[in-house]
Amino acid sequence: MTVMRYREAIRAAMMEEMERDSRVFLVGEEVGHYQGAYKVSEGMLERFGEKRVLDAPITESGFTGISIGAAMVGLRPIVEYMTWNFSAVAFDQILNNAAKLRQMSGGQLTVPIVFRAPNASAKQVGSQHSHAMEHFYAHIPGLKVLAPATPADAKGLLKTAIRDDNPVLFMESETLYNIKGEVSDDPDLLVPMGKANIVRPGKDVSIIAWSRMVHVALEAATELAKEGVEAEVIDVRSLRPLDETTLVESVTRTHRAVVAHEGWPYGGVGAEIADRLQRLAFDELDAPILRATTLDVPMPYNAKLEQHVIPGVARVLENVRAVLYRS
Amino acid sequence: MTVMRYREAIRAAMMEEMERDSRVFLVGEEVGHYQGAYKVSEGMLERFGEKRVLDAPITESGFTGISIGAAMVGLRPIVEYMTWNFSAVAFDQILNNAAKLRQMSGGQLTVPIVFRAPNASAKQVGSQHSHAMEHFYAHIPGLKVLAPATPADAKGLLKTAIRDDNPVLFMESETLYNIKGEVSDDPDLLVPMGKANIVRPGKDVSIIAWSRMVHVALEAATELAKEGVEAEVIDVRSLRPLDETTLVESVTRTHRAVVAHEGWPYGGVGAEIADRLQRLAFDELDAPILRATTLDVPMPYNAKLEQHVIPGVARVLENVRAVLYRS
Amino acid sequence: MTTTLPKSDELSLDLYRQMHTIRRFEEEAARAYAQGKIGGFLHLYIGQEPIAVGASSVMRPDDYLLTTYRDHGMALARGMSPRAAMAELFGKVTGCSKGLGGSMHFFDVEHSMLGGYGIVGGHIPIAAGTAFASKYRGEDRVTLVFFGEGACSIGDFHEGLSLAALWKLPIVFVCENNEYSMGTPMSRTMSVEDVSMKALGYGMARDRFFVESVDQVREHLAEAIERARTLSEPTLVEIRTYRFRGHSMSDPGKYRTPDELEDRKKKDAVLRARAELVDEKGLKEAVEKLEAEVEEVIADAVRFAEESPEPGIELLEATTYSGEFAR
Amino acid sequence: MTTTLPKSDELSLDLYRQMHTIRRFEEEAARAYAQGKIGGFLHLYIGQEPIAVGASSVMRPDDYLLTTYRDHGMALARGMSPRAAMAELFGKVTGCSKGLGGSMHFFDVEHSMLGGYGIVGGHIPIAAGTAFASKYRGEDRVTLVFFGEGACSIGDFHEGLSLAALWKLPIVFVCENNEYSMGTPMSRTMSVEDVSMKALGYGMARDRFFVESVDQVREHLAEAIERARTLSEPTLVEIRTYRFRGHSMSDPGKYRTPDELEDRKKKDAVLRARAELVDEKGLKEAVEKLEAEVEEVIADAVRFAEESPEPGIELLEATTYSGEFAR
Ligand SMILES: Cc1ncc(C[n+]2csc(CCOP(=O)(O)OP(=O)(O)O)c2C)c(N)n1
Ligand SMILES: Cc1ncc(C[n+]2csc(CCOP(=O)(O)OP(=O)(O)O)c2C)c(N)n1
Ligand SMILES: [Mg+2]
Ligand SMILES: [Mg+2]
Repeated sequence: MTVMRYREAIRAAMMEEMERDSRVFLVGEEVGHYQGAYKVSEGMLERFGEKRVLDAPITESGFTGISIGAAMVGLRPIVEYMTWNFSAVAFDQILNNAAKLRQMSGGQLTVPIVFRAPNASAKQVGSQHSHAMEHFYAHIPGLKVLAPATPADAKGLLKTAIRDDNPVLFMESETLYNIKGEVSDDPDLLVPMGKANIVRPGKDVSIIAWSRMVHVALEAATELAKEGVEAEVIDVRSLRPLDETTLVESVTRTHRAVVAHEGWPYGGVGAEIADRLQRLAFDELDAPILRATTLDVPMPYNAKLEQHVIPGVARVLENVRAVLYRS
Repeated sequence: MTVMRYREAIRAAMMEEMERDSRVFLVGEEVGHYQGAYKVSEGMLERFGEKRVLDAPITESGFTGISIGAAMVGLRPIVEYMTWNFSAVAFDQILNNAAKLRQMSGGQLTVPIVFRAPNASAKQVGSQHSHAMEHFYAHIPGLKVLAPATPADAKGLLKTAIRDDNPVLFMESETLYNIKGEVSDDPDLLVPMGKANIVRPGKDVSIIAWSRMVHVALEAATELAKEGVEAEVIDVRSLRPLDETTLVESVTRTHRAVVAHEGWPYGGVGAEIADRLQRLAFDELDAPILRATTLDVPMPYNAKLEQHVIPGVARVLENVRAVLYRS
Repeated sequence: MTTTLPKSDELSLDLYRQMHTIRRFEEEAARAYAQGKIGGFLHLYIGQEPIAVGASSVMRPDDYLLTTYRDHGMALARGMSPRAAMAELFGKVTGCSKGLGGSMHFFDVEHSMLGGYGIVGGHIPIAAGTAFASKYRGEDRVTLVFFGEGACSIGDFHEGLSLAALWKLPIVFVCENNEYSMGTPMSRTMSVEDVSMKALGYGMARDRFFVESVDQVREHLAEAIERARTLSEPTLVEIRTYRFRGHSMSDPGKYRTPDELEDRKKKDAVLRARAELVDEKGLKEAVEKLEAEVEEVIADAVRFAEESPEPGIELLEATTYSGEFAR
Repeated sequence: MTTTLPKSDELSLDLYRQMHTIRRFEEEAARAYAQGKIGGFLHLYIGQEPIAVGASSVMRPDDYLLTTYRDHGMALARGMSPRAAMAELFGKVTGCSKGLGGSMHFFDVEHSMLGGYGIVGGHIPIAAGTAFASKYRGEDRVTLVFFGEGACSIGDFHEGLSLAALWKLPIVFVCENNEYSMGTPMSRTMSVEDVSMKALGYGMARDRFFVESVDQVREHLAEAIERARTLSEPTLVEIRTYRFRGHSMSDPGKYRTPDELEDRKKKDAVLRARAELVDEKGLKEAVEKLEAEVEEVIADAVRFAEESPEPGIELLEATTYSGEFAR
C-alpha cells in the first residue's frame, strides 16, 4: 500500500499497464511535452517516448476516430480528453463507431479502448466547461462507464478498463485529483466493474452517489449522524454496468433512498437509478426516491451562483430529510 | 379541417410560417431541389426560392452553427437533418451553443430556431441510422423537445415551435409520414407545448407514450379492452417541457403506469417520467412503473430481429399485465 | 506517372471478371430489393467498378480497406464471397456481418475489409487509425479509405487528413467523385471543383484523374500505395467517376437528365474493358466463358442467401459487448 | 496592398490608447486573479493587442465580431466599457454577461460583440451564420471571426470555411497565429506552417503577414473587409503574432525558452507604437497624458467591479429560456 493522490493513482494505472502491454498507448492534447493539462500524465512521455505518448492537435473527433481504428486492429488506446466537455465534438465517433463496431461487424471486431478525462464541475469554468457527460454516455449500449471517487478505485478500475475488450469511458474529476488515499502496489490488483461499494453502512436511508458526490454524501452522513440518522452511503463507481443488486439490497434495509449526483435532473443516470429502484424494490420503499442534482440550468460563472447550482451537502440533507419525512 | 398526411401537415406548418414571417427559412441536405429526402419539403423551393430554402452540403455541424448564428441576430431558421441520427456530428453545436448562448450572454441573446428530422427506428436501416435521439437532448436545459404523433399535432406544434424564441427540437418519424388525419386550416391555430393529450381515457392503467409509440399503445389498449382492461393512453407530445400534471392526474386515477417509448432503456425520457411519477404520485401507485422500450442493444438489420428489438404491442401488453399483476 | 504495371491477357480477363461480378451482383441485389427480399437502404456501385477492382488489385491482401455505405463492390473486390455478401443483404446469419449489419455495413476482417460505414466522413479518422496501428507496429501495411465527394465538406474529412499528414500515416485517401451527393451536384456542395486541391492545405501529396479504365486506376493508386508503404506518407487521390443508378434504391434520380446519363453510360469502363478483350484482343470465347461462370456464382449466391437461416436473438447481446453484458 | 489608410497623429494616439488600455486591463486582471478575485480560466491577450485594435478600427460599428475565450481585448476594442468587462471577470451582475459568462464569454450585443466562445472552433460556423444573416437581409454588414492556429485542425473550422466559400458569405476569418496552442508549438499541430494555404482548397481569398504594427493590421484587414462588404466574399487572413503570457493564468509557459520570449518582447508592437509616438513624432506629453487617463479608467473599472453586487439566483432560469421555463 502506498498513499498517493487520485491523479497519481491514475498515472500509476496507465504506467503499469503500458509496461505490461506494448499495445497500450496514450493520446490526447498536451499529454506529452506539457505533462498533461492537469498533470495526470506527468513523466509519461519521458518514460515511454513519443511513440506511446502522443500529443494531438485539437481534433477530438479525429483522434477519437484514430484510436477506434487502432483499437479495431489490435491496439489498446487510452484517449485523454482535456475535459469530458470536449468529447461533445467527438460524440458521433463514440456513439456510432466505438459503441457500434462490434455489432455492425457481426461480432468480428472488438474495440478495446479507454476514454478518460475530468468530468462535471470544476471551479468557475462556466457553462461550456462544466458538463457531467456520463448522463449522455451511460445511455448507450456497447459502452461501459466508470466514475471512481477514491485513489484506490481510480487505479484499480482504470486497470480493469484498460484490460477490458470494450470501449470504457472513465470519468475523473478535477476536484478529486489532489485527494489522497491508500492504493495497492500490486500491479495485478484490479477493481471489478459492476460492483458498488458501501462506503458507510447505515440503516435509516441510502445515499447513492459517485465521483465527487461520494465525498459530499459522506459529509452529509456525518451531519445526519449528529441528528441520530444513520445514513448508508453507497459509492456506485460503475455506472454501466450498474450494480443494481447492491442498491436494491441497501434500499431493502433502509427503505429510503436519495441519489446524489452532478448533472442536470432530466433523465440521465440518476433517473435510471430511481427507475430501477422503484421497479426492483417497490414494496420496500417507504418514501419516494429523491435526487440531489445540479440545478436544471447551464452552469453560471459567478462563484456563489455556481455553488448554488452544484449539489452540495445542504441539498443532500434536504432530500434525505424529505424522504425521512422530517422536513 | 382538411385531411392530410403527417408529412403534409409539417410542410403546411412550415409554409404558413414562412408566408407569415420573412425571417423564417429552411436549410438542410436535399430540402430544395431534391424536394426533401422524405419529401417533407416538396414544393417549398419552388414557392420560396433558393434564398429561403437552402440545400446544404454534408456539414451538419456547419449548418447547425450557421443557423444558430443567424438566429442569434434575428432570423428564425428551421434546420432539417436528413435524420436525427446525423445530428450526432452537430451535438456540440446544439449542446454548447444553441442551448447556452442565452445564458452565456447574460440573457442578451435569444436563439429562435427549430431543428427537425425523422427520429428513431425506420425499417431495417441498421444501427447507425436508428437512434431515438430525444433521450440525449431532453436532458439539456435551454432546449425544448417535441414529438408529435398525429398530423394535427405535427402542424400545431411545429407552428408553436417556429414562433418560440428558444431552440426547439422537433422529432418526427419516417413511419408516421404517411398517416392521415384531420388538420386545422386556421393559420393561427397553435398547439401549446407542455400539454399532454389523453387520447384514450381509461381507469385501470395509464400507458404513456409519444410519437409512433402512441399508435402502438392505442393498439395495445384495444387488445386490453377485449380482456376487460380499460387502459388510458396518454400522448406526451411535449417531452421538454413535460406535462407532469396530466401524467400525475392520470396515475392518480389508474394507480398503474407503463411508459412505452422507442430508445434504449438506460436513462432517457422514460426514466425521467418513471422518476417523476414515483416522486409525485408515490402514494397513488399500486405497482411499480414499468417501461416498454427498445432493447438495450444496437439496432440489428435483420427484419425479424429488428422487430424483436423495437417495442411493439406485445411488449406493451406484457408490461401492462405485469403492472396489473396479471402476468 | 512513371510506373507501368505489367498487363497480361490473363490479368485483364481477371480484372474484367471482377468488375463484371460486381455489376451482376448489384443487378441481382436490385432485383431482390424490388422483390422485398432485401430491406433498408441499398446503394449500388454500378458505374464505379473499376475503382474497387483496380484498387484492390494493387493492394496487398493484408492492406486495410474502409469505405462508405456504398460498399458491396469494395467487399467483393477484396475477396469477400458473393455468398457472404448476398446473404448479408438478405439479413441472414451466413452474411458477412451475420445479418446484423446489412447493406451499409459489410465487414470481412479475414480479407482486411474493415467495413462499410453509414455516417458520412466518420470512417475517415477510423481509417487513419488503422494506418496509425500499422505504423505503430512497424508493419508496412497500407490503409486505403474511400469516400464520396459529398464527404469532403464534413469535419471528420478534415480532421482525418490533418492528422494523417501531421503524423505521416501510411494511408491513401480516395475520393470517388461521382459528381453527385445524393441529389446534389458538385457545384452545390463545393466551391472548388477540384477536390484534390484540399491536399495543398495539408502539405499532402495529391493526384486526380477521370477514370477511363481499371488499368489507369491501378497505375495511379499503385503510386500512392507505394508512397504510403515506403515513405509512410499519405496521398489524397480524387477519381472522377459516375454512378449509373440512383443514390440508393429509393432515389429515382430525377436530378440528372437522361441525356447526361446516356452520355456517361457510353463511357462505361466495364463495357469498354469487355470490348477491348473481345474486339482488340480477340478473347471473345474466354469472356463469354467467364461471364457464364459469373452468372453461376451470382445465382449460387442468391440461392445461398435465400436458403440460409436468419440470425437468432442470442446474437444481440453477444455482439453488443465482448464478454459479459453491461447494463 | 493597394489601399493606404489615412494616418493622423490623433488616430495614432487613439490606437495606442486602445492598445495600452487592453494591456493595462489585462495586467490588472492578472493581479486580481492572483488575489483570488477572479476565478476559473483567464486567458490574457497581452502581445496580441494590435490585432484587436487594428481590426476594430477598420470595422463599422455594426459589423459583427466573434472570438475565442481570449476575448477581453476584442471586447474592449469593440467598445465594451472596461467597467462591464472587469465586472464580468469579478462575476458581478454589472458585468457584460451579468457575471454568468465569465472571462471566456464576453458578450456585448450593443457593440456588435457577439461573444467569446469556449469550444475551440465551435464559433466559426456561428460567425458564418451572422454573416449569412447579413446577406439574407441584404445588409452590408461584415462579420469578423478570430481564432487561434490551434483551431485550424478541427472540423468546425473546415465546415465554417467550406460553407462560407460555397455560399459567398460576407466574412473575414482571422487566424491569430501566436505559434502555440496551449503548450504545443505549431510544428506539432500542423503539417504546413502556412495556415492561409488552407484557403486554396476552398477557393477562398487569402492573406498572411507577421504583425509589426497596428497600421499594418488595419491595411490588411480593411482590404478583406472591403471584399466581404462589396463582393460578399470571404477571406482567410493569417496574422502571425505572439502572446507574452502563458496560455491561461495557470500555465507557467515552460515550453518556450526565456530567450525566445525576450526576443519577442523586443518586437512588442505596443511598445513600438509608443516609441514611435514619443521619439519620432515628439508626442511624449500627449502619450503620458493618455496613459494617466487609462490608469484612471482601469482603476475605476476595478473599483466598479469590486463594488458591484453579485447576480441573484432569479437570473438562472430567466437566462436559460426566453419566456416560461421548460422542465
Ligand atoms: C453525417 C451524415 N449526414 C448525412 C447522411 C445522409 N447521406 C448518406 S449518403 C449521402 C450523400 C453522400 O454523397 P457522396 O459523399 O458524394 O457519396 P456517394 O453516395 O455519391 O457515393 C448523404 C447525404 C449521412 N449518412 N451522414
Ligand atoms: C474542442 C476543444 N478542445 C480543447 C479545448 C481546450 N483548449 C482551450 S484553448 C486550447 C488551445 C487553443 O490554441 P489556439 O487555437 O492556438 O488559440 P490561442 O489560445 O493560442 O489563442 C485548447 C486545447 C477546447 N476549449 N475545445
Ligand atoms: Mg458522390
Ligand atoms: Mg495559438
